[in-house]
Amino acid sequence: MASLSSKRVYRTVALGAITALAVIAIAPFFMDIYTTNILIRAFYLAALVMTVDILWGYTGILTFGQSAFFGIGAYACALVFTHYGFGPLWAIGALAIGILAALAVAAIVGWLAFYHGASPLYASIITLALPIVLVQLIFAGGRWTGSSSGLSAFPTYYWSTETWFWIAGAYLVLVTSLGFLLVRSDFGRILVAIRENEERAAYLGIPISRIKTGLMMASGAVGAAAGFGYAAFTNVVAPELGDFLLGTELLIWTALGGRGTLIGPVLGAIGIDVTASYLSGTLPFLWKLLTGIAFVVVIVLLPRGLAPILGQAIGFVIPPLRRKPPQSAELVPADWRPIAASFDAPPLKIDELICQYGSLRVLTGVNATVKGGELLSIVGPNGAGKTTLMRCVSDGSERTAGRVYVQGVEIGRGAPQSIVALGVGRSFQNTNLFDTLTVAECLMLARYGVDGAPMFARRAEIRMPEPALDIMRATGLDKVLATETGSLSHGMKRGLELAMVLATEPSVLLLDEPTAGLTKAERTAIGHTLKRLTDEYGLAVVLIEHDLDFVREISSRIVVLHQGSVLMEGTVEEVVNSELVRAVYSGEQVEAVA
Amino acid sequence: MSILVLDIVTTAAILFAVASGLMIILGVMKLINFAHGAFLTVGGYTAFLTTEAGITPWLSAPLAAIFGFLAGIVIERLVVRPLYSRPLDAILATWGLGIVIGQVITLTFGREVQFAASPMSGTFDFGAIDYSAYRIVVTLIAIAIGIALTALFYGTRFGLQARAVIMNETLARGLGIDSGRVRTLTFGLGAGLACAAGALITPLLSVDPNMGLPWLVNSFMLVLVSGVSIPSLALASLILGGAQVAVSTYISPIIGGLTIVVLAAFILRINPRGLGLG
Amino acid sequence: MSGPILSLDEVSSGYGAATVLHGVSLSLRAGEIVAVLGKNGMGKTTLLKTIMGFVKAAAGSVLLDGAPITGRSPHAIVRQGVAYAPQDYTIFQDLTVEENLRLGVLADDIYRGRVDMLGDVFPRMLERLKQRAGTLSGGEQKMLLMSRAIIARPRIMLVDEISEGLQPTMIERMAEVLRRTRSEHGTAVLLVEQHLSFALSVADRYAVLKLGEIVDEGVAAEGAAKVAEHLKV
Amino acid sequence: MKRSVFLSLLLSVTATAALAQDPIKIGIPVGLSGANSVVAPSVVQSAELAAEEINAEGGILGRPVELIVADDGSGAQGAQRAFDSLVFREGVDVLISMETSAARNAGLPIVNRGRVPYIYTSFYEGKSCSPWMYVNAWVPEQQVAPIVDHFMKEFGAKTYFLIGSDYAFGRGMLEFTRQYVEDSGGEIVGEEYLPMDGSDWTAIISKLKAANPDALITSTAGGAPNVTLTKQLRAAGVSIPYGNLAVDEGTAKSMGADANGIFIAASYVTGIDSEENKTFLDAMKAKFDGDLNTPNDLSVPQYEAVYLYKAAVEKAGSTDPQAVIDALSEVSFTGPRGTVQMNKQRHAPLTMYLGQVQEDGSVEVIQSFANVDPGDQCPQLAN
Repeated sequence: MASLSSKRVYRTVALGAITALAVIAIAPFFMDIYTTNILIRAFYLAALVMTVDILWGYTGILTFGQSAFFGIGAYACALVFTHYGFGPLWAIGALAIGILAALAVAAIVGWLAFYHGASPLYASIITLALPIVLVQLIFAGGRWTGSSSGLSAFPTYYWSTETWFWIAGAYLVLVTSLGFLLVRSDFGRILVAIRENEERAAYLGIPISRIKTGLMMASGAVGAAAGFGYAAFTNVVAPELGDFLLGTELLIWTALGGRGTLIGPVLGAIGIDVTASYLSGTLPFLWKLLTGIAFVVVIVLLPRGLAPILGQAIGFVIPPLRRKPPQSAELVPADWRPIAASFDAPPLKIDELICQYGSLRVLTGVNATVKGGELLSIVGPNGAGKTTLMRCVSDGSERTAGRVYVQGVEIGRGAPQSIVALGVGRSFQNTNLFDTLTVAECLMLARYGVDGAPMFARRAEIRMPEPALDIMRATGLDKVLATETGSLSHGMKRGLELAMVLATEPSVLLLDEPTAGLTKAERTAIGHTLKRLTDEYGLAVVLIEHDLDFVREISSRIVVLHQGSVLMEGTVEEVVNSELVRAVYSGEQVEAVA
Repeated sequence: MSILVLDIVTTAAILFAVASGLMIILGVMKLINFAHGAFLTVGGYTAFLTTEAGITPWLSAPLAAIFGFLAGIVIERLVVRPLYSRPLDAILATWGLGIVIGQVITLTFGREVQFAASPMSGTFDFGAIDYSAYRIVVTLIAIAIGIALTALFYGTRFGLQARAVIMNETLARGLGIDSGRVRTLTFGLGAGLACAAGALITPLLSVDPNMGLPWLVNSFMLVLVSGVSIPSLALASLILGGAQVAVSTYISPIIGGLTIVVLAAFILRINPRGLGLG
Repeated sequence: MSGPILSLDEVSSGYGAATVLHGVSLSLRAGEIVAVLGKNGMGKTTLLKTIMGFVKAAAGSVLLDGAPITGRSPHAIVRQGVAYAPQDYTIFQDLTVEENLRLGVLADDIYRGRVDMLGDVFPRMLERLKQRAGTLSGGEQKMLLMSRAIIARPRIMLVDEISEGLQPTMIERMAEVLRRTRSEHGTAVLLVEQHLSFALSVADRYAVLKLGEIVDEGVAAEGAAKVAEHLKV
Repeated sequence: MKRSVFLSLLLSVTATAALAQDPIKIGIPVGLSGANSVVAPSVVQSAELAAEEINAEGGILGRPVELIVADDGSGAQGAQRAFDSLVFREGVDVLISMETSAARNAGLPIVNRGRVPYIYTSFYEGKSCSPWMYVNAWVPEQQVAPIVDHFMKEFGAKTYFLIGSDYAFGRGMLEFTRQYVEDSGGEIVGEEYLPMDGSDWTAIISKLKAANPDALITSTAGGAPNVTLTKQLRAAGVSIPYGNLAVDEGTAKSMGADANGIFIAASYVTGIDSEENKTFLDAMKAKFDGDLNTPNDLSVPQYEAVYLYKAAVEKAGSTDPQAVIDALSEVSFTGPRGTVQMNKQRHAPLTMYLGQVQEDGSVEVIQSFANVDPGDQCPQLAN
């Protein structure tokens, strides 16, 4: 069920790929052998740069180590051909070894760098260490790896330069097309979501670590294959093919070309490498100086690189290249069955929860149980620990002590996405969503846990649970599916937030001030939906709210939190009529009343 | 055995001196300065120019510190300031800056190895063993740097303001602290320290346009593992530097060269806060 | 003094696309205490942040001594004699009490000259100078917050919900301190509060903020009933 | 570019039917940037002198000589660009270059594809072979022996400690040294390497002191590692006989007091007392004056190689690559280093000089060894 927009992407990519292949097919006849040679190498490097752009430009993983995979592929070729054998089977075997080695290394890098809670800086450190370690291994390899001299003149296919040009060109077109489909697919939108707001993506149940590691592995394989081709063509491998300096150079090319545009870095790599070949021979230091200056200027002043500027210019000339406003998928109702209220264990049970930051104890032993079909409101003054309570329930690494059970399962130290998988949905107080994604894309994102996301296509339909659709209609979101969320009104953002959480089909819903700053009509609509979720769908809802009027209308029970502990728990009437609560809210003495 | 201890202590001291400038910048500005290696190189060339001018080599590190401080202030205004909200881009921009500095040095002084005079040569005798006098002196200077930094951060108003900015920048600004000025001064201080360290290690090294680069990654790792505090940087230098010396001595200097990087990566994987003491 | 030392003229501000304050006008004369009252989420804190320059005013202007300070950075505004006591326990938890207090003034010798004046208002602070601020009790942390503001001897003090979470005796003490600071140093105070009786007992005038707009203004002594209506749960 | 141009480029590569007035193009890929950039200028200068002299004498076969210099970045990737550019874009008749082993290895496949004679003029770790390549500089077999022999005879050194940079040259030289020392009845008591960009020799020096050998032989990467090692050795008070296989006269000079007493073995030092050397040095001074980069063991072979190529072309009667390759082993040239002929499996027997660095940085020749044989370098390439 590929969507219209998916078909359009296919058509664009096919058109682009065919054009590029045609150019590549005839180009060698119009170029001198020197330029052809340079371009072959540039093509392989461009394929590598493309993977850097997917990792860094799209997903936000700043990698210094992509060169290592190139080196691994190149050395697989050289080592096998030099020491073991040469022939079609050996070649395939060597390629397979290179790719497998790259996959294994990438998996280790992923395990090290992308665990839950790892800072982006730490991931960069690991990718920085990777080429350094690899190059030292090559140096230490003595005659086997050729040490610093590298290996050369091993048997290889002495095909004509044109043949190599076609192979390299076809490879680049192939991987770039796949890359293009990937970033334009629903899955590609998930990558952007990770870049924009990794934490929020995790709370929508997206397995960040797995996706990043998988992406690293795929990039590693593409890079290794490129390295293999490079080595087979040039007949030379040297440690610098896998070193840190090449790794940083890839970043420079990506930045200059325009990160997050895919085509920019690819063309940038080709352009810069070819220019370097012509200029650096005569002006080696000046060339490096100019590249360095250009790099600093682009990073500081033009973080999106040169591609968008050129792209706009070209867009006027060649209309198909101009980016059309994204065509949106349609919403269709999902079949979300109400939850049977026959659980032995309550959907949410909080047991002696303690949370402490340094010497500041925010929660001091909170107990609460929420049953299916129940809406529990948590009220209390600022700083009472309400939001912290939500955080401790939805991220296993947050609490200091105590236990939290979801559907009877202890959450342990699980990452947000694993708690989402248990059926917990959490909405946030701030309305900071994924600014460059459209409303439809955000919803698709939220459905990842239920429906997955196609890698190379866009869906025509997004399935949404009925209550989520209600919210969308009430806030007018259903009319603006193709709008980027950054430009939505406050009310729409809040509505989208709630719709996204509902799209994950939770059984426990944690809502942090969902109605703050909303109009009366919007509040009423949300109140109705919440009521419906508990009454019809049997959800357990926990609501943080300041507006006692709103709380009174929809709550089954109310918990009053004050200075990190439960001050009072009771029915709506009990709490609202309580002297104690009135005192807390008007700031009068609490201890005396209690 | 006593040589091993001396090797470990002096190596740790050198690492501490080299990494301290990077740490200060990271601590206050939350920014990884990848031009750190280039700053070390600038320090080396300051020492070279000091020698050329016939000034006593003891003055090369202070002169480098002054030059680095001034250059750091200019660089902070031009390159670093727009990037506070983009920490990963700051890494890249400072890396690019490092390339630019390296090439300017190359175009000015040429690629070749230059020589700076050493303030002292020969060895100290410790009974059974004799040991490089300059390494002992560098160790003492590194300890002095550590004490001076501690005094600066815990004994002066600037230090108090810098720590306030580290802990809660918004609050600090609300109390009338010009956090922009604190950052500028900090970057200058970090750059000055890096240049001084470059001048300091020059008698043990050669002066060439790439001299700082090998130190960059190790310093970076030490600073991250230390979790940004002066005593824990000293501790990290001692532990990781000690591991490097031990591995170099008992296993292989080649693996020794990787020790800090690999060990740091694993320490951070196990505990993202590193060895932080506070 | 004739004109107001601090005034807001049709100020609108907010975060990104979300506007929180809609054309707020307000003035504070020298030595005057004005309470801004309102429920949570009505824009009270944003109002103070806008005056301090943390939040950029999208429209209108903030005037200090009649001269616009809109667009100035917070530290420059502090240097003109404004002290800010933010909401919650906003002290440097990992610094000592003394270090927190030193940060309240613009130079260490000023601190040395003034620290003793705390003996009159919060003697407990002087006993705990070397203690880490994070280890103080909640009430003591509030005292520190207030001490830090008054040691600056500002012309204008912006105080954000100082009564929150405090016992009545402490709240009374805070009121006392505010009155005293005003009478001894002529400090004008802009007080943001939810605590009605406390706010009205110290303030000369009041203003009620609702959904980012001032819906009521008046003399504190006469406003109790009206304000209570506005703040009704 | 059009295909016709591409064809004409190919033609010029084979260059059989070139016009008499066409210059003979000599390609010089060299490390203008990167590790070799320190010596590269001197290499280029000596080639320029050779070309000027030859052109003043009427060129080669009546054709003027033209030099085309390209930066190889001292590494594999840059070398590929430089060789590609020279062979396929410029269509040079011959490549004469001093380069790193990595750059040479990267260039060789291009040389083979382009079928261009290639004279390699840098000393190296040995055993690099190609039907299109000749080498006129020394290999371990020629350099190590003088130092070890001298240490054994003069100092009675029996135990040796070896220190190197972990790369092909460092390892290759020390591998041979170990063999040679052991064959000569000595003993290796330690062999340690540091990564190529390593600059902290602390642990290795401590091991050296603990092993307490009679003599030390080092083979590091040129430039920085060499300097840092020497400085740190001196700082640590190491004063045993010290042979450095990687230091050249110029570096030794600039190291000053730290280099004092170091033994080096080279096929060229400026102090060689011969008519040819004097003439050469005078001509260099006259041509470059204040810009002169001191001639050295890397630049002089470059100068001589240009003359060796001239002799080969004249013997072959054309620049036909195969004919030139055949002729190269049969011609000789007497230059600053004495008479050089590349007739031993594409390598050349050389006169080697054992020198010791003096306090003022100058190198005093202690002994010379005539016609030291390069040994078996490329047995599969019959001469």
